[in-house]
Amino acid sequence: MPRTEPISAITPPAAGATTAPPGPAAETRPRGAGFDVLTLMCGLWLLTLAVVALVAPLLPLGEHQDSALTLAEPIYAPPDLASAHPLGTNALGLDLLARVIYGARISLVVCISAVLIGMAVGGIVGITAGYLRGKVDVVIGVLTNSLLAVPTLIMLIALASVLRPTPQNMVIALSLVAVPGMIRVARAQTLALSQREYVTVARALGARRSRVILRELLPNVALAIIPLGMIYISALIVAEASLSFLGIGIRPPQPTWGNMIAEGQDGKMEQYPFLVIVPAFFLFLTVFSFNLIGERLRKVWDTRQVKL
Amino acid sequence: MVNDVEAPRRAPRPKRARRAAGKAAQLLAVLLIVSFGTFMLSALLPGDPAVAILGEGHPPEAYEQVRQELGLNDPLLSRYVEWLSAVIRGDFGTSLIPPQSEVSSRLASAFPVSLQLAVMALILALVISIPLAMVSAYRAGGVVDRIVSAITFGILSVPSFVAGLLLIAIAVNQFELFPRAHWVRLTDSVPDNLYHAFLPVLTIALLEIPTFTRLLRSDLVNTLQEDFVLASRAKGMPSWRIMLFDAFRPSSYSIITVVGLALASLIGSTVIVETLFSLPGMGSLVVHAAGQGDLPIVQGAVLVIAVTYVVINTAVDAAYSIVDPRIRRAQN
Amino acid sequence: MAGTGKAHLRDGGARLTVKDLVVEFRTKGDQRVQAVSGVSFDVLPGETLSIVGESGCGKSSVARAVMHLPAPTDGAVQLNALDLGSLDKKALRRSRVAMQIVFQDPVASLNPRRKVKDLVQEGASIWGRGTAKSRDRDAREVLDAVGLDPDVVWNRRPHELSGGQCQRVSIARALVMEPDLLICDEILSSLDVSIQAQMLNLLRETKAQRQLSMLFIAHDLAVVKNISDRILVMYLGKVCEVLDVEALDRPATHHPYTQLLLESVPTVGSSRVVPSKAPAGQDLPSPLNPPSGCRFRTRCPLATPRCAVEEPRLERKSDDQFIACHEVA
Amino acid sequence: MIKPLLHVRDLRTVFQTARGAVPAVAGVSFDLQAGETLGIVGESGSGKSVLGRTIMGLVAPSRTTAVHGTVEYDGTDLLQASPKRRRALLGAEIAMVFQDPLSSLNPVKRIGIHLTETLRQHRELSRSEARKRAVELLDMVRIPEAARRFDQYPHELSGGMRQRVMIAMALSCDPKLLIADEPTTALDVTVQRQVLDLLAVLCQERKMATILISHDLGIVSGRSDRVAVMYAGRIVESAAAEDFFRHQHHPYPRGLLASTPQLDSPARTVLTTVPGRPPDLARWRGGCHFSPRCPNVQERCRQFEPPVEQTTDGRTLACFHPVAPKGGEVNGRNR
Repeated sequence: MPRTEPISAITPPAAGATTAPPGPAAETRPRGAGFDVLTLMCGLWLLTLAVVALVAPLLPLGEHQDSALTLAEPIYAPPDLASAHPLGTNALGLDLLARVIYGARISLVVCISAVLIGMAVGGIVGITAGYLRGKVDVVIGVLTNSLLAVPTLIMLIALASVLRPTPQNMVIALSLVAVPGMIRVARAQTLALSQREYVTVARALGARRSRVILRELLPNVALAIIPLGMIYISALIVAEASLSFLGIGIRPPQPTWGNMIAEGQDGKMEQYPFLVIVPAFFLFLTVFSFNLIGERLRKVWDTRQVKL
Repeated sequence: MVNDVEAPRRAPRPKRARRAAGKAAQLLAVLLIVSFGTFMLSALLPGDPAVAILGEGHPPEAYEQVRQELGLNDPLLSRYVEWLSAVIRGDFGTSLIPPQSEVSSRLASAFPVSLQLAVMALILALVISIPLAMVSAYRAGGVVDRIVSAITFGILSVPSFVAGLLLIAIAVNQFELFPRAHWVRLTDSVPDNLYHAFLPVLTIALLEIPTFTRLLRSDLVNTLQEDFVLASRAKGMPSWRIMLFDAFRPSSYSIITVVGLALASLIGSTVIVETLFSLPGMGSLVVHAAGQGDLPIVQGAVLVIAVTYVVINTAVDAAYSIVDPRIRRAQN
Repeated sequence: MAGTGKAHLRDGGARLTVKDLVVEFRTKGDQRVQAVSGVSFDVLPGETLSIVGESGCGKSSVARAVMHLPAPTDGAVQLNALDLGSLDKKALRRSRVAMQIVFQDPVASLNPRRKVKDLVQEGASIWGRGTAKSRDRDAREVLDAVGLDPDVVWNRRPHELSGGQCQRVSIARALVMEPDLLICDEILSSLDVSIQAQMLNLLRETKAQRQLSMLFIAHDLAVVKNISDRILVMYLGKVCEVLDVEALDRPATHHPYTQLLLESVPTVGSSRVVPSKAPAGQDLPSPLNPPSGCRFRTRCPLATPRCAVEEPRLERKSDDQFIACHEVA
Repeated sequence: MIKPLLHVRDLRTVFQTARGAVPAVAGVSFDLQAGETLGIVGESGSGKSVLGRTIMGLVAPSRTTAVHGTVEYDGTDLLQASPKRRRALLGAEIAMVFQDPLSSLNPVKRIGIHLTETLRQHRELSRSEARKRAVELLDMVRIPEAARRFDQYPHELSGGMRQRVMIAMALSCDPKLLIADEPTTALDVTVQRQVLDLLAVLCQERKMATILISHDLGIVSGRSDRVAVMYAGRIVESAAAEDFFRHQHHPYPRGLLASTPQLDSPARTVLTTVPGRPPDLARWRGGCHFSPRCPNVQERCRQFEPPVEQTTDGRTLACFHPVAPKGGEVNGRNR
C-alpha cells in the first residue's frame, strides 16, 4: 500500500527548541491586558444596540417608514435632543433616530445570521477538507476558489440583479461571502492541528475519527473561527450598507444605514450634514466595535496558542 | 536536532510538469464553475424572458417562436455549452437595455478605467503603507506604533462610500480643489487624467492602507524577533540595513498575497468609487446594469473580473518563488 | 540486505515482534523515500529496548509504524502473538490500547483545551471503562504514581504546567490504560537535565512495578544506557548493531557507527579534551538516494570496495551482540 | 595583574512582564582574560542566554527591559558606549555564534552574502576581495566545495554545515572575543563533536577569548579554562575547570552533575536527582533561590540570599552551607 505522508514525518519535529532556554522574547514579552476599557465600551455599545433594536417596536420612537403618517412633521429638522426628533428628520419628515434603530435591526439580523451560517458550513467543510485531505480536499478547494474568484461586492451585485432584495435573500447572498473564508481558515487550522501529537495520541488511545474531529479538533478550530466571525460581521455590515447605498440592496422606504447615507448624495449633505452623519456614525461605531472585539479575541487566543 | 540530511539537487522534470498540469486543471475547473454560476444567474431570474421581450398579451405562436429563438426550450447544459463557446470567442451577446450594443465593446471600454484605478490605488497604498509599517515595527509598542495602529484601525472601520462622501464634501465642494464627475482618458491627456483620478484613487487607497500597514507591521515585528536579525545585530549591522535587507523581504509574503488579491478584487470593487465619482469603469457599468436588470452585461463583467482574479492569483503564486528561495526549491 | 537479517530475534515469548518493517513516504516531489528499510526486532515482557540513532535515521518512524499510526508499508508487527496487519479497523483500535505512546513535545501532546483530569481519563472515556467514580480514582492513583499531586493539577490546563509536568501527564495518560508496551519517542530530549533524571528514575520504577515492556527511542547513548536492557543502533533506516546493554561495559568491538556514537557522547571529567584536527564537514547522505551496499560506508573509516557492493547482514558476534558489518564481524 | 579583556561587574537584566519583574540576570560578575575560555552552564531559565546577549548589547534597554551594571571590553564600557561605537566593535572584535543555525541565517539570503556583508561592514573591501575572503573563510571551517556553497541558500545546507557557516561568519573579522550560545544544541551528537572540535582548534589558533554557553556540563567539560554555573540569574559557583570537576561546593552544580547520565557509569544506575524545579523568578519572595530544592537547606537560606564570595582556592561561591570535599570519594558517582 502506498502511503502519502510528507517527508518531514521521517524526522522527529525539529528539536531546535529541545533544550533551548525560552528566549527573552517568548518568555517575557509584556502582554497587554486582554480586555481594556475601550473593548468594554465597544461591547457595551453592541449590547445596547442589540437590545434597543430588539425592542424597537415597544419604544416611543417617531415614524420610521410610512411617510403618509409624517405629513405634519417637519422635514429636514436638525438634531435637537430636546425635541420630538432628537436626531432630526429626513426629506419626508421621518424620524432619523427611529430609522437608524430599525436600520440596525435589519443590518444586525441579516449579517449575524449570514456569519453564523458561514461559520457552521465553513467550519464543517473546512475541517472535513483538512482532516480527510486527498481528493475531497481538492474538490472543496476548487469550489472555495470559485467562490473567491468573484469579488464580494460584484458577487452581491450580480445576485442582486436577479434576486429580489428581501432580508432572506440578503442572508443567502451574504453567507456565500462568509463561507469560503471560513473554509480556508478552518482547513488551515485543521491541517496544522492534525500534525499535533495530541491528535495522534487520541488515535493511539483508540479514538474514532468522529471523536478526534469533535473532541480534539473542533474546539481548537473554533478558537480561530470565532474572532474571524466577528470581523466578518463588520465586513458584511459594510457590504450590505454598500449595496443599499448603491440602491440595489434593501430599498427605501424600509430604512437601512446604507440607504440612509445615500439620501445625503447630490449635494444634500452640504445642506443637511446630519442626514449622513447620523447613520454614518452608527455604522462606524458598530463596525469598529466588531472589528476591535474580533481583533482582541484573536490576540488573546493567539498568545495562548503560541504559549502552548 | 536539525535534520542533518542534504537535500537532493533536483527532482525529475516529468513530476514538475505533472504537478503544473494538475494546477492548471484546477484553475480550469474554477473558471468552469464560475462561468456556470454566472450562466445560471439567468435561470434565477424571476419571470420569463420571453414574456419580458414580448410584453403582456402576446400571441402564443410568437411566444413559442421567441422561446425557440432564445433557445429556452433546449436543455440547460446545451444552452450553457453554447453560451460558453460564444463567450470564449469573445461574444458576450448584446445588452438588453437601450442603447443596445455589444457587451464586449462596453466591457472593453470600461475595463482599462477600473484597471488604472486599481493599480494606481495599490501603488499609492503601498507607498504610504510600507514606510508606515517600518516605522511602526521599528519600535513596536512605542508611541508612533500606537498612534499608527489607532489611526489605521479607525480607518479600517470607515466604509469607502462614507470616506468618499466625506472627501467629496471637503475637497470638491468645500475647497474646490478637485473637479468632480468627469473622467479624462489616459490616452487623451496624462496630467489631466492623473488630476481627475487623484481623489478616487485616494478613496480606494484608504480602503487598503490599514490592511497593508497592519499586516506588514505584524510580519515585520515577527521577523525582527528572528534569530537571524539578532545575528545581524551581533555583526554590527546598522538598524536601517537590518530593516531593509534582513527583515523586509522575509516579511513580504503575506503582503504579496494580499496585494495580489486586492488588485484582482479592486477591479470589481471600485464600484462604490466609480459610482460616487461617476467614472465609466467596470463597477459603475455593473451597478447600472444590475439596477436595470441588464443581465448580459452583468454576466460578462463577472466573468471578466473572475478571469482577471484567477490570472493574477496564479501570478502571485509565481511571485512567491522569487521572494522565497525555499519555495522555489520545493516547486522545482 | 544490509542491516537486516533476523539473527538477533529470540524464539517465542516476545511481547512485541517486528519483522522486516518497511516505512515509505512520498515526498512533495512525488518521490518515494524509505525511512525504514527492513528492520526487525523483538521486545520481551518487562524488557526495555532502546532504538538509538541520529535524526533522520527512521527511529521515530519505527515507533509510529509499530502503533500502525499509520500502518507500515511492509512488514509484520505482532503484539502478544497477534498480527496487527491482519486486523480490521475496529480490532486494530482495540489492540492499540495495549500499546501506548508518549511523544517528545510535552506541550503539543496535550490538547490545550482540556483539563488534566479529562486528559488522563481520555482513554477510559473512549472505551467507556468503569464508572465516573472509578475513573476518577484510577486517574488520581496514576497521577500520584508519576509524581504529580492530583489535588493540585486536577483542574489545570496544560499551559499552566511546566514541560516536565506535562510530560508526566502524558505518561499518566498512557499508564492509566494499563498497557503491555510503552513507546517513548524521545520523551526526554526537551527536558532539562535535572528533570530528565527524575523522569529516568520514574520510568525505571514504573517499568519494574508494572512489568512493562518499553520501546525507548532516543539519540543520547548515555541516557539509553541508563534505561535499557537491549539497544538497537539505526542508521539511515537500517540496523547497524543490536546489543545487550552489558556489552557496552565490556571492552568489546562495535559497529563503526556505534563506535562513532560512543566517541561523540560528551563526557564529564577534569581532563582537557584534545580536539581532533578540525575534520572536514561531511553530510549525512540523503535518504532519497542512500549509498549502495552498506549505507554507512560514506562515513566509515573501515570502508572497503566490498562495502559498496554487498550489504552486510546482522551476524551474531556473541550471545548478546549482533553486528552488521563486513569488517568488524 | 593583567587587565582582563572582558570585565563584567554586577550585571542585571530585568524584564517587566505581565506577571511582574523577572530578573533574568541578577548580579553577575566575572573577568575573562585574552585567550581564555569560560564555560557557562545552566538549565533553561537560568539566564545564561540572556547573559550572553546582554554582554553583546543585544538586549536593548526599553520600557520593558532594564540593564544595569558594567560590561567593560578592552577599556570600553559597552553598556555606556554610543550605538555607533558599539556597532564598530560587534562583529569586528566581539562575535557571536547562536544556537539554531537554521534560524540564525536569513533564509532568503545566499550563504556568500551573509559573509561578505559582514566583511564589507567592518573592512573596506571591494566586492571581489570580499568574495575571495569569504571563500577562504568557508575553506577555513572545512566546508567542502566552498566556492559552490557561496551561492547556495541556507536551507540547502545541512545543520552541521550551517553552523560552520555561522562560525565562519563570526570569525570573518578576526574577533578577540567569541560568545558561543549553545552552539551545538540543535545538532546531532556526531556533528556536535565535529563542530566543538572545530571551534576549539580555531580558538586556539587565534588566541581568541571564548564564552561557551551550554546546558550540558559535558560540553564545557574539557573545553574550557573556567566553568561557571548559573541558577536563577546568578553565578552560584565558578572555578578553574580542573578544580570544578574535581569537586563542587555548591549543592546545585553537585546535583546537576549527579543527575547527568554518564556513559562510563554502570547500566541502569539510579540517578541522584535534584528534586523540584526552578523557581518562578517573577514571584520570588527572598532567600536563596536554590533553597526549596536544596538537600542542606537551613533556616538562614530561606530568609537571606547568600552573597557571592571569593574562596581561598580561586573559586567564587554563593552558598551559606557549601559541601566540603571528602577524601577519596570525589563527587558521589562511580567512576
